[in-house]
Amino acid sequence: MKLVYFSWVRERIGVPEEERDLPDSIHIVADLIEWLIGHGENYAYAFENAQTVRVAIDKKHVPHDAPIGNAREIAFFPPMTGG
Amino acid sequence: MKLVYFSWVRERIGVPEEERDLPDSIHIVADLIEWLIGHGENYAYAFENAQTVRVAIDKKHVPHDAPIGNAREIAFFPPMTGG
Amino acid sequence: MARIIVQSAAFDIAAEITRMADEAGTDCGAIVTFTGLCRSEKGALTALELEHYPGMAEEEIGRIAKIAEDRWPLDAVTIIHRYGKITPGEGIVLVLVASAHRAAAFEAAEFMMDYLKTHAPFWKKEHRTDGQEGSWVEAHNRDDVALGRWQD
Amino acid sequence: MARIIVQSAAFDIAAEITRMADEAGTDCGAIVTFTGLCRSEKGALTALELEHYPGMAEEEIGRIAKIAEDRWPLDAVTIIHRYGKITPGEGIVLVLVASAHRAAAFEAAEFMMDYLKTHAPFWKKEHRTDGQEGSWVEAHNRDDVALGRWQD
Repeated sequence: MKLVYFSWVRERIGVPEEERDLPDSIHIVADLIEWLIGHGENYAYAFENAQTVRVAIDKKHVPHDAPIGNAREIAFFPPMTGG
Repeated sequence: MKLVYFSWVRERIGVPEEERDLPDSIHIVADLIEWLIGHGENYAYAFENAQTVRVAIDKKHVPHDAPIGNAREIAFFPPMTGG
Repeated sequence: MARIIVQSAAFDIAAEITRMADEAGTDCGAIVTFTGLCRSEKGALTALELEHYPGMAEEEIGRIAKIAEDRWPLDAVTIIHRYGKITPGEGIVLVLVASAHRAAAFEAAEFMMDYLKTHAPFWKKEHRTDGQEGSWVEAHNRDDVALGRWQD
Repeated sequence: MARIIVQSAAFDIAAEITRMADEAGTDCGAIVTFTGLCRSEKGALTALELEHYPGMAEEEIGRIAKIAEDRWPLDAVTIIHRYGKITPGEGIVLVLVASAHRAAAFEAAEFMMDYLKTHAPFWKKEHRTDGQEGSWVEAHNRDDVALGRWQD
């Protein structure tokens, strides 16, 4: 699974993207965030206010309770400031 | 007094502008329109629906009951279609 | 102070935007432009001929710009209105508004256009492709309705 | 079909207006443009650096344009959004809308800007004149409020 990070989520985690093998216990986005937080302080810092972090599965916005299914790419980022 | 006409008011009256000496009996715009209508069919045609004709005194919009006072120039024209 | 121009020549939108960006400086966040174009009315028209009231046209447009500048926080306003013969696809009117805030820029531009439609002393005569005498474009009731939105 | 471009290079507003006028043809009565500019924040900033999510940025902008095209009678839509380092006074985003009707053009342009602010995957980092580490521009609650206006 390809995970990508943007803006201060990227800065806190320390890498723009990574490949991860996800355990079968991960069903929804919130499970993945919980699992990542267990991988180090950088992840804990990035997700310290997890509810503010936005998520996209295969480049489409999804809520935190969205099923991961056969996603190829999951992105985490702060609220957008386009325009 | 300088009278100026635009658009179909001008076409119906037949001249773009003219000088007129107004009698003392003319106090407000409506008096002037009434007086002009007496000057020929072209004026009667231009003011056949007098309430639709807009008026400006010295280049400022005024209602038909506006006093003429010391006006130098009075303009008559259809509703504007600017923009 | 708004930049108000009444002219028969075509206008240069790019030059006006550049000029406005320079004038508004580096704390202007938004520039909204409106360009009103001559329509062919599905091929029925060869041109519109705009008659205007010289002097009053500039005054009225300036008055409209002043109302907008008093109502919204604007950094710059430009209005250019053409007169004379204008062919389909050509610009008739150009409104530019610069502001730190996008909502103010949008609202002020739309407000000024609604006012210009009903208050600027211009009249449009149609020139028809079929050679018949064209008629004067009538004022639309919908333009008065549009204007009504801005009354408090 | 909207013209959607995500690029680091500056955009050419005049060329885009000309292109749109040509595309929209001679029955388009109105072109509204919105240009969002980088602000210096009273001299505090040397630049904004825009990070974006390649692929998703184009998709989201395309989706926003599609919603507008379904909602208003539009003749043409162009959205250009830049990424990378942008200095005060430079354009960040350009939205153009052509329509036979001015109200539709204004509303669609404002709608798309409100959506871009809150839905386009871009993030802005400040570069400060005082040399200190700049912060990421935070999303504004007022932008969510602005967006709320468009819900039925």
